Amino acid sequence: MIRYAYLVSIAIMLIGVFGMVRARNLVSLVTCLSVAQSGSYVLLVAIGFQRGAPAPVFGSPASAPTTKVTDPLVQAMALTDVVVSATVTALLLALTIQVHRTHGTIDPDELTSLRG
Amino acid sequence: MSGGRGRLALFGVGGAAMAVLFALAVFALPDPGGDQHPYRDRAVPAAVSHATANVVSSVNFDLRAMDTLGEEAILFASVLGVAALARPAAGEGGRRRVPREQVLDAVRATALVFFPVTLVVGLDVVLHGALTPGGGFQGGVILGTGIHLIYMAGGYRALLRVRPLELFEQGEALGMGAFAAAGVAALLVGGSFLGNVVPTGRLGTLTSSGTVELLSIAVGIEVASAVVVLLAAFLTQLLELGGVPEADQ
Amino acid sequence: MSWTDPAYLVPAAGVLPLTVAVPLFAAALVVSVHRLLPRWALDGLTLLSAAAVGLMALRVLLAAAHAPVVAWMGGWTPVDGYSVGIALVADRASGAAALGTAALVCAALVYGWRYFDDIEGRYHSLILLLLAGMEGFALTGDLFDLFVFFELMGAASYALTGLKIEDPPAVQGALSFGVVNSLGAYVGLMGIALLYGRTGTVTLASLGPALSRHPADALTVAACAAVLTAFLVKAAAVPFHFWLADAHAVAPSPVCVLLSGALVPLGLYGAFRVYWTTFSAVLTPGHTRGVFLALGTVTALVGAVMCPPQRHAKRLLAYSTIAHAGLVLIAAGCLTGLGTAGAALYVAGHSAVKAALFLIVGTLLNRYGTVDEHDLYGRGRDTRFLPWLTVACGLALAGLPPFATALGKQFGEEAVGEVGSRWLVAVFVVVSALTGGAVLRLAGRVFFGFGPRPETAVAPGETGGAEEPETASRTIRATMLAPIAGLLAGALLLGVLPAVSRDTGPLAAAFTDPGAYAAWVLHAGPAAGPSAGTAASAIDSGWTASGVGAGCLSALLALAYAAGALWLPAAAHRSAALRAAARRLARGGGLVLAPVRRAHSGHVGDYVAWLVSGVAVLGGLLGLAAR
Amino acid sequence: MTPVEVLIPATLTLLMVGALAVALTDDPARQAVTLSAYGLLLTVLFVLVQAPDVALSQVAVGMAVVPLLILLTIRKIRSRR
Repeated sequence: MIRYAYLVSIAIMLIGVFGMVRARNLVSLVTCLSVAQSGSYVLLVAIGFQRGAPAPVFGSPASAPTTKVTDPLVQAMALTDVVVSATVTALLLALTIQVHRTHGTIDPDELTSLRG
Repeated sequence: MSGGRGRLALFGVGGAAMAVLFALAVFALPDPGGDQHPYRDRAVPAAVSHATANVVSSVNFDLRAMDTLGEEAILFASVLGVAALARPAAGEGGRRRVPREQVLDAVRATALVFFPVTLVVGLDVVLHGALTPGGGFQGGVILGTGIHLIYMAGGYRALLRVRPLELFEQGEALGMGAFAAAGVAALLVGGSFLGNVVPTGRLGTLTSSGTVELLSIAVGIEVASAVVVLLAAFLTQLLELGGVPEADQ
Repeated sequence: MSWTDPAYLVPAAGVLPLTVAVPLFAAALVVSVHRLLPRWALDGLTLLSAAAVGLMALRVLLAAAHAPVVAWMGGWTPVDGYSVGIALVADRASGAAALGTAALVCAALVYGWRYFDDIEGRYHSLILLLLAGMEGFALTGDLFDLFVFFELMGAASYALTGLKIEDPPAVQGALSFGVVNSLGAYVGLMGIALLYGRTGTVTLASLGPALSRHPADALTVAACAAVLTAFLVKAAAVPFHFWLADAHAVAPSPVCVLLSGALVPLGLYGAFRVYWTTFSAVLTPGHTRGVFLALGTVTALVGAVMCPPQRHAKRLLAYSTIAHAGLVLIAAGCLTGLGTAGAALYVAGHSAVKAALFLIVGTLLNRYGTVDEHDLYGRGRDTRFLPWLTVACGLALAGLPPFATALGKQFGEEAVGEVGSRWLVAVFVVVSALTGGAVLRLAGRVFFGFGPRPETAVAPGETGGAEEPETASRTIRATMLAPIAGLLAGALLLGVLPAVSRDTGPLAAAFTDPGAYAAWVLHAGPAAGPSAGTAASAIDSGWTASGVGAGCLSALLALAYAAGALWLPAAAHRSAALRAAARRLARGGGLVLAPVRRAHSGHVGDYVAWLVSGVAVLGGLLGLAAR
Repeated sequence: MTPVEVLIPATLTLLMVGALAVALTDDPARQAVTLSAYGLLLTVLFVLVQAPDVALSQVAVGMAVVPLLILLTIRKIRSRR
């Protein structure tokens, strides 16, 4: 079951990259970049999974601390990853707006000002 | 490369090889879903020793607070970057104007009902990050997006009134600066950067986890403000500069 | 400990995290007060913070010369050799990287004094955030933290690259830069996840021992390929390099200094730091050397082939950065102490020279409103110091002794001989002659008006150099000349001071000894038993006759190339035999050049496809080598 | 078999379909919508594998903020044509 999750994470990453390669539009390209990255969340969280173990939170309802929980580090890493993905996407979208303003197009095939 | 076909062929070959490589690699990972998690086995007692009930928050704000410092800096840099990149270009500044728009009563009512609820939920998530799932980041995003319900309720002009942008820029800087300063303060008091030096209480109470709570609040302030500044940059681009979108006319 | 001991007043382990915290705090402060302060105060505050970081890095480096400085964040020191926390580690290599970066930031800030008028302190804040990211990246001892600071450097640098939003190539270059680098980082993160899944740790010092409990299998190879990809994208190794020319050629000049002078070297540093601490015990140097040497050679040659045909001066410099990154990859890729020492010196010298060159071109842009070599023909004759500074930079880039580039190259050439690939010396000589020669040709045309007046129309498939000037004033200020001269002097001093070449040996020996690194980080003491590190004694020899000879040879070849490029076309005009020879040469060159040039299409989708196939090739080569 | 052991593979399969749907959508405005749905699937997965902290941030960021930014960008770009 979890091995399937590992394979799915690789598939998602490559599907995202496939979307980037075939994108006819920079907005699509940036969207697909965030899909490609979501592959890494899936891999991280799957690595930290343990059958039958609850989340590593002993708050409400207060439960006795036990080490039989899912791995907190991969979750913290995935959390950081989500933040990074969102902020980088925002930055790239802002650049896309400026590319459109200066070039009049966001089709990568027509953006030919940088060659050779 | 000549055209899309060459590009897709290159990706096809490379991507297939990469897929095989990684698929072989994940089959070498030990016991999927098993109980071999050495970091967890040490992180849970470490979190409990600092009376932090949410171990993920403990990792984020105590054990590996350095990562979170970097993460907040990434957010800060990106929002600054967006603000710098989406600034009015030469010739765009003169056309600044604020559009008027009509809002449907049903939308207005719904948004007004949800607005206080969202703020309360957001605050709750920020404050209880050490106890329950969530924390400064998640709560901050809820708060930052929640404010934009005003846009749905009263239009852009109403949003501008409840959203003094300069205040939120200050909030962003405050959150970032406070996180760094808290790290230095811990260094001066306890001898280690970003150390958890505030005395800790009993596991499961709101103020038990020392600096985990404080750093979470700093992050909450920064993230909420950052989301507002970020959306403001895009909204200004859309509504104040250049042409009016067809849908709004 | 006496009160005169600086360690008593400022413990180095306490200073270590401040190199990150101070610029972050200053960045927040700048954003908070930028509306209240006049421009000079903002400039001053930023420069002061960067200088403070430089002093702290110096303090740490001096302490690291005795023993590595290790600081566990939050006080989570290791228990039984395992820690749940993050360590910042300054050994000689990371300390030197931290110091060099801070120095470059200072140079860029002095040059950028009163630069950019309409961005309200955001430039200052972004530079400080970039500095914090670079310091954290250099000093962290944790693989995931490395990724976090990698992304911080990335986010700040994408924004800085696209800062000139009026300039169409600038925003497009920044976008390609952001897309390719982010994708590289995400691939690297997959590798980090694989490593964590196997070993249960992300502490660099623990990763090596934990990983070596398993044989080299698909997981090790895939993780190594993935993690190296992230760093090699930043270091612009072929085929991950395409974004670099697009981004470095369009960024504002002070930012170019940091992109070419600091980020590329840090990418190389990260790749080899992670290789040595994590993978070297499983994918041993003997097996993997060939992969790095092949990668470095291809990178150096592609850069050297693409560099001279450029007439956009910043693009020319950008391709030359790729070529030199390839040379560093060759030197460090020997995976010996000597090679690492050579790479360290070469990186230091090259960063200073390349930074100076970008500032020179930036000055030309401000004065004449273009960086097109053909448009600039003879126009630089009215400047006083720039011509000679440019010539000196060109010769330093070509590897003329006693610049540090030449000493680094000498070590590198000795290192490739040591590992039985002596023919790579030719690559060093040819690549530095071509890239240095291209700069000399530029200097000859622009400042001395040598050769006939070149064609100014831009042919299709060629990138011209019209660009927005970056400041309103056309005068060359002292604050612009001083950093150029200072950087060049730095490159000279690093090559001349005997202390530098003496200390490079221990630096390299410590860098290539994962056992000693792990012992210092996890057990706060030297490794028990004999060190597995490479002998450092061979390195303290300093200059040798053959090294000086090779350096002079490539400098002469560079001069010859420049003279040929400037006068040969005119001479060929007069003689039929020469004309035919030149035509044949051009046709032959075109056969090699045309496909390589076509690959640099400016199409971001192409770059993404190349990146993916690069990961596959890297993985395949490492897999073959591991067998 | 517990329900979770069925739900996780099912969600993973849907996730792959969702990723393909995003990658194969050509109209960016529709892509923002599929991305939001894809974000929902990711959230469900995170809840199922006992990662509530990640799930919460994925809800806030992946389903709301990022698709919103994409929509704003598209409208801005269309308004100029």
